[in-house]
Amino acid sequence: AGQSTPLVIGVSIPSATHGWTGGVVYHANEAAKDLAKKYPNARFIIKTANSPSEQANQIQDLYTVNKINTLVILPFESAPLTRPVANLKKQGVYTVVVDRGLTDTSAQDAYVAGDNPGFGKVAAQFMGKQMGGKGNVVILRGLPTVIDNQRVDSFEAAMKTQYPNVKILDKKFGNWNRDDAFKVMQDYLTRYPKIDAVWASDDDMAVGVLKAIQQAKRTDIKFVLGGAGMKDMIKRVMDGDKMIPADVTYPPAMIADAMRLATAARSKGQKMPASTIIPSVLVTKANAKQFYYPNSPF
Amino acid sequence: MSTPTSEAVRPAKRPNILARIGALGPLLGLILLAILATSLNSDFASISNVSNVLTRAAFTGIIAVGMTFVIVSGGIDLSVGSLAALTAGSMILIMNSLIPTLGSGTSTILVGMLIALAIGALAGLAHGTLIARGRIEPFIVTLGTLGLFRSVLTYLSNGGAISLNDTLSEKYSPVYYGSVLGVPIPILVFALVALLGGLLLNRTRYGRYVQAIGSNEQVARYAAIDVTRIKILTYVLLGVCVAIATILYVPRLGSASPSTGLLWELEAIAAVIIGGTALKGGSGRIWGTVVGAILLVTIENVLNLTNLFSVYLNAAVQGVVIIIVAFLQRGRRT
Amino acid sequence: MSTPTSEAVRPAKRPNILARIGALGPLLGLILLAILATSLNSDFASISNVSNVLTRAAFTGIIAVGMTFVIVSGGIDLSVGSLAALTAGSMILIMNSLIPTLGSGTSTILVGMLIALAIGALAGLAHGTLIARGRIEPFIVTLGTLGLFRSVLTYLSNGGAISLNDTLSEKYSPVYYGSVLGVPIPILVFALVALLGGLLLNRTRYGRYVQAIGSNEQVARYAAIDVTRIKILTYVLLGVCVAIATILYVPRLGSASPSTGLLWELEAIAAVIIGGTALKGGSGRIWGTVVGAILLVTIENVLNLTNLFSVYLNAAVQGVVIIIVAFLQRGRRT
Amino acid sequence: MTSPARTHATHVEFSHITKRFGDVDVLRDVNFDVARGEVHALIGENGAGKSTLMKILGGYHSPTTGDVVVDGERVRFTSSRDAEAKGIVLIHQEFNFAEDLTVAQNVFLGHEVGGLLVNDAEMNRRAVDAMNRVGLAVDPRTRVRELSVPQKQLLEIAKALSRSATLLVMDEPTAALTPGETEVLFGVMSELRASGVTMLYISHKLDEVKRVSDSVTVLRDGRLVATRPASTLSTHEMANLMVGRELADMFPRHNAPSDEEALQVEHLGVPGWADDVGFTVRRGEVLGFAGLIGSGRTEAFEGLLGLRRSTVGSIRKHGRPIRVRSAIDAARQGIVYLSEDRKGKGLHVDFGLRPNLTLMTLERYARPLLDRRAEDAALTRAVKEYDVRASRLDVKAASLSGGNQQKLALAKILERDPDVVILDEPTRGVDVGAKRDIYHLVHKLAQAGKAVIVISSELPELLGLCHRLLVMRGGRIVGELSGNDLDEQTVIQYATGLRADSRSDHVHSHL
Ligand SMILES: Nc1ncnc2c1ncn2[C@@H]1O[C@H](COP(=O)(O)OP(=O)(O)OP(=O)(O)O)[C@@H](O)[C@H]1O
Ligand SMILES: Nc1ncnc2c1ncn2[C@@H]1O[C@H](COP(=O)(O)OP(=O)(O)OP(=O)(O)O)[C@@H](O)[C@H]1O
Ligand SMILES: [Mg+2]
Ligand SMILES: [Mg+2]
Repeated sequence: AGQSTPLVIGVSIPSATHGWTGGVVYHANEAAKDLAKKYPNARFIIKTANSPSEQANQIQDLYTVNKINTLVILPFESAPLTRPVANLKKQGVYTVVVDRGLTDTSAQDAYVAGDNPGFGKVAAQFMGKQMGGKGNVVILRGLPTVIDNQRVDSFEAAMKTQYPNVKILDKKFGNWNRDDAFKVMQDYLTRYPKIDAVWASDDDMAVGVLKAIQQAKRTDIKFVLGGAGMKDMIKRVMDGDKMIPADVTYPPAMIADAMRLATAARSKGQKMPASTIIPSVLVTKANAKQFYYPNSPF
Repeated sequence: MSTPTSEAVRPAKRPNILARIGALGPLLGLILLAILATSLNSDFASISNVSNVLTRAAFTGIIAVGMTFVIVSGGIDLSVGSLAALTAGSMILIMNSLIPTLGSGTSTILVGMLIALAIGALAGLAHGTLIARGRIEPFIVTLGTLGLFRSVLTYLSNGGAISLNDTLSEKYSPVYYGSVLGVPIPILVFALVALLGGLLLNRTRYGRYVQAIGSNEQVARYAAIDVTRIKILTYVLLGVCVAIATILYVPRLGSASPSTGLLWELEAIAAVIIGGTALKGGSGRIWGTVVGAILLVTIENVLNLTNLFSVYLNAAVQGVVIIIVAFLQRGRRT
Repeated sequence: MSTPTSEAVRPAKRPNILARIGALGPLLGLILLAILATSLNSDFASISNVSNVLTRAAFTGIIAVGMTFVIVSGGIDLSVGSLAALTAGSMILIMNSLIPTLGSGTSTILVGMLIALAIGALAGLAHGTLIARGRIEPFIVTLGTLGLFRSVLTYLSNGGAISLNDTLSEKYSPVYYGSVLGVPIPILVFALVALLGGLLLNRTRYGRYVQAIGSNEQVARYAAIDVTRIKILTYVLLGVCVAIATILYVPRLGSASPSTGLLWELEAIAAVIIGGTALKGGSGRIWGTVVGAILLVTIENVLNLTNLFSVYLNAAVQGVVIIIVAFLQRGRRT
Repeated sequence: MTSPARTHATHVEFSHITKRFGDVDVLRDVNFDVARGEVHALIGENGAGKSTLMKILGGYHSPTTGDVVVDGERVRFTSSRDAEAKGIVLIHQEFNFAEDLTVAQNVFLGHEVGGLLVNDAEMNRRAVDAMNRVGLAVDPRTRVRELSVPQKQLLEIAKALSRSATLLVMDEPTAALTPGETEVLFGVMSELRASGVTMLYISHKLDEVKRVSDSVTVLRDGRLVATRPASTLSTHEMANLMVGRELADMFPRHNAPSDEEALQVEHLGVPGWADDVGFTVRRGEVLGFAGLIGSGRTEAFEGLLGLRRSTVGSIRKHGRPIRVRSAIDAARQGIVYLSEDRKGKGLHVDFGLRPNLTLMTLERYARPLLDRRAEDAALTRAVKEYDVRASRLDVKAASLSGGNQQKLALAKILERDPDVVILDEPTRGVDVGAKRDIYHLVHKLAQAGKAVIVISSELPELLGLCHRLLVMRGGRIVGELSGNDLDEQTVIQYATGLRADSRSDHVHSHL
């Protein structure tokens, strides 16, 4: 139906404050360039936000002023953006929500997401196996958010049921930040004389964790598992680094996938599948090449 | 005493034009920005956009009005964003828990609002008491509670979000989304708060005392002003303003999370200072604060409406504009 | 005529014991905290932990020494964290790009360091000039550059991380990880900066003028002190301190990202104020700042070493401890 | 002082000096010469432009038109440093201290001793030397914030003396000093004079002017009235030249106080300052407090008002016991206090005149919003009543001349219509005409049944004004004089400890 009306697609994402969101911003911009070539009828407006309320403002502006008819949004947080997105949907904007599901699914037309519980579960399964089913693990969590809760909860649940002899010593916040992870790891090392493995749960934090271990010259830690698929980490997996035997994906490129799916469907006036889940995959030496994007900042 | 005055006292003269332009600096900045924005995107001047901008300015604007009192009295409050988050969270939890007894109607919402006001006032009372009676630097006290309040909210929400019950949310939503005679309610409340704030600061004893304390606390003490009480009251007032802003904010997003109100303190303080109130206290103006708050939101809005700069540079543009506006009204130092 | 001299010919009294304890407040707080920490986890007192704590304190500590000058002179700088991030990013980019010409050896690193110092000094010069000559509130200027610097870094890094070349990283790493006579280099540098800062503030004309300006700018002008120049210099000095901290920081992780240096400004300012320097300027003490910086890191360390509270409440505990320490040294108001 | 060292060469010449602030002419075509080595007094009413002229000489202001000629050379100072290079040093009427710095650091601010590192030990030593010259003995490491007003005044003088001046300008150096300190200062002045230093001396104490100066220049309303040799002028003539009319009876006739006690204080103690102070003042009585600097008068009354930590046995007002824990309580009880520290405790110098005047009586203008028109009316009335001379009514208090600030401060506390008025150095920096007005005002208050307590360092003022006089020394009341006992020598003997009463029975015997 909408062949002649131009497709104005607003893309709203959190601003780049750490590696993963940096990757999101990068992939969104790349995809926009790409898609604009492929679909001359489509126009993309990308906005980044520093907080949920700023993001709510932004999508309001995208509608009132930029007159978007499709919104692809990676919400800063789920709950606070549910109403604003629902509001836009009510005004007739086609809403595609990425990664962080809204608390009310009727507020969205389509959902493209990574798999947070899967992320935790895959990590737990790999670590349990790698450790031979026993040993001590410390966890670095991200920021206090629903995502983080889902990952950690499912990690702990999987570990408990499948590898009950793996002991989780502590889980403190590293804020998805290299420096904070460095400090927390330093203190873990002071506190626990024997740690077998670290679930850094994020590749940025893994960087800090590795440095802290290196500095303390501790040899008890056999490996560190990060997550998200940062290129440096994938490279180390590819190169067979002993400390980084694997990674678990949570690709920031999912924003690009969502934009592609949305543009393809909307330019033909079609609907997207209600839900597209991009699974979290275990990256090992064997398949690492597939996940390596040397040009991405992340 | 009845010596005849040797020199007839001349009537008060208006300050000269340059000084006036200086005083109007932020307004000038806002007008320039609006002209620029309209030329970049004519939709800027649309009623719906202007109303969006003003509605958004309402939150930090209302807080900034309270902050003006604190700053004029010589204090500072870094915790307002955290307090807003904590207030929103507690308010939602309590309203949700009241549904079984009070039902999901107006009475629950009213109780929620009262509780929000009470929390704000109590937090202000605690700040004021520690600062004025405990004689601790306001910067430190409110830096401490900045962490404290947000932490407690994170604890209450278990790191996630606290969401308002759907039915309640529906009932409550007109407080943010509704309008009276075409004017959105948050704008009306903002205008009311600003008006009352302006009257209070410039036309009441309390406001005069606040200025006197900020200008010279010692002199105020010697003039039999109850410095402790007035200072505590400024923090209570600010707490109440935070509560009012929160009451308007909750229906907008229907939830509170550890990131609610993040950096509002910087925005509120910036609005006050851009508006021409000196950080060291002694004097200030509410209308300046209002203009400052609107200006800050407008910069963001203009950035959203246009694609002049890389998204990475948003904060850079904001920073530069803020400095330029401050420059326009600078130098009333003697 | 020879009327007897006044009663003012009486020696002024030494400050009493209570006031002296007040001055030692932060140190007392630190000692109490250390005792508590050791009793909770004996590893706290281990050499390696103490050395970790001090090394971490070095970054914000060095910045806080510079911040002490700015605050004593009556200013403030909110942008130090952003400046650190920008400096780190630019330094890494430039060093990486120098490898083809200068090789990946000491000379590249030295050039990188010089560039970091230049960036820090230039940023400080810009701040100082806008503040002292442009007569804009320091709060506003540095709030503006807070956004500006971080934005530029994000732009440079495309939102991701900027990583130092591996070989260079290897060569550079002793600057952070190395030690002299068992003392980690960052601690040595921190000690040196603090020592020089202390001398500069208390034993040189420059330091004296900084205090005089913060105490009463008009009087300083009357004493024919070049207020503008001295003020600008405080910001330059702080910029250089930020650069030194960054030079030590870069080898730690070998990278810079938009989250580098986040909230360092709050930590640095808090260290200064906890250390007993008044936010309104006029007087301050470097040793207090050093204790303040160590205290802040120690609180975090203790929280990591123990499991007394829900992790969600970390910031709450920090907040409460900060307020208590400030309370211990409060009330030297007259 | 006669003038052996006097040479007749002109040291400084003011040539057609005009100064405008905004659209107000503060100085108009002022011309006169100051001879080398003389003590040249500059007198005039409050706001006549004396301080402004001296600030021009000191390099703090530049003249709008006209020139300052020093040693025959036209000078254009851009800062005080330029003036100091010519040996011109100014002691300001208002103190100029960085209060957070120590005594020695202030004395040497901008002139630090030492190389790369400043030599604090040496500066402390030299500061002590400079202070010794004016009889001030405080630890050079004390923060200036902790000094009392008179100590600060002495320190200002010491600071100026530490610079090697060839021309020393003293703007009301004795306004805050007691006769003892004043004598010390005069001693220093004659030493300086003997060594050939020219001095410009501003004072409202005309008998001092008569005593120390060689020539006298009178300014009125920004214009030069006359320059005359001091020997040809009596103080009476000086006063007449200043105000441009005849001034009769400085002190009004005393009415007899009533027998009703207004305020009775027992066992007032201020730790470190005052001990066991007790007194009674009756309605209609003017009670004076004399004493040297440091005798604790100011602190005792600040303690009484709850403005510093203190202990008190009992306070009765009109016979009823009352509690005064703060200035608020005091004001509620109808007791007000005028601080000797105008700038630091008396006035909001950054505020306009209106908010300053009405600060203590705002409830009168709140209906419930403040009625600015009524406030303005009050200001217009007060300005007339107290003869506050301001170029405009909307200026900041800081831009009033010193004496006019004092009148405003006085007006502010009297606005409350109190029962007990405590005036600490009420005529500090006030010109002779206005002084007379204040004296008459004090008696008008007494006549209206109020009790007035006057703390003053000017003995003649106390003697002329008060029904009764208490003398303090070392924080205690050591003597009481009234009626025919009131005499200068006795007061000085009490104040300096040459004479002592067992104070308690003496004081109470009069009740
Ligand atoms: N910076 C200023 N701006 C405007 N007016 C000023 C300023 N400084 C002084 N004046 C005005 O200039 C006049 C002269 O003031 P000045 O201080 O020289 O008087 P003075 O003779 O020293 O009086 P006093 O005996 O009270 O000290 C006063 O009317 C005062 O209000
Ligand atoms: N007990 C004391 N011990 C040490 N110093 C004292 C003591 N009493 C007074 N002094 C010194 O005297 C100074 C000022 O005294 P104070 O202001 O009480 O004098 P005063 O009686 O009010 O005289 P004036 O009104 O002339 O100032 C103090 O700052 C202090 O240095
Ligand atoms: Mg004067
Ligand atoms: Mg006194």
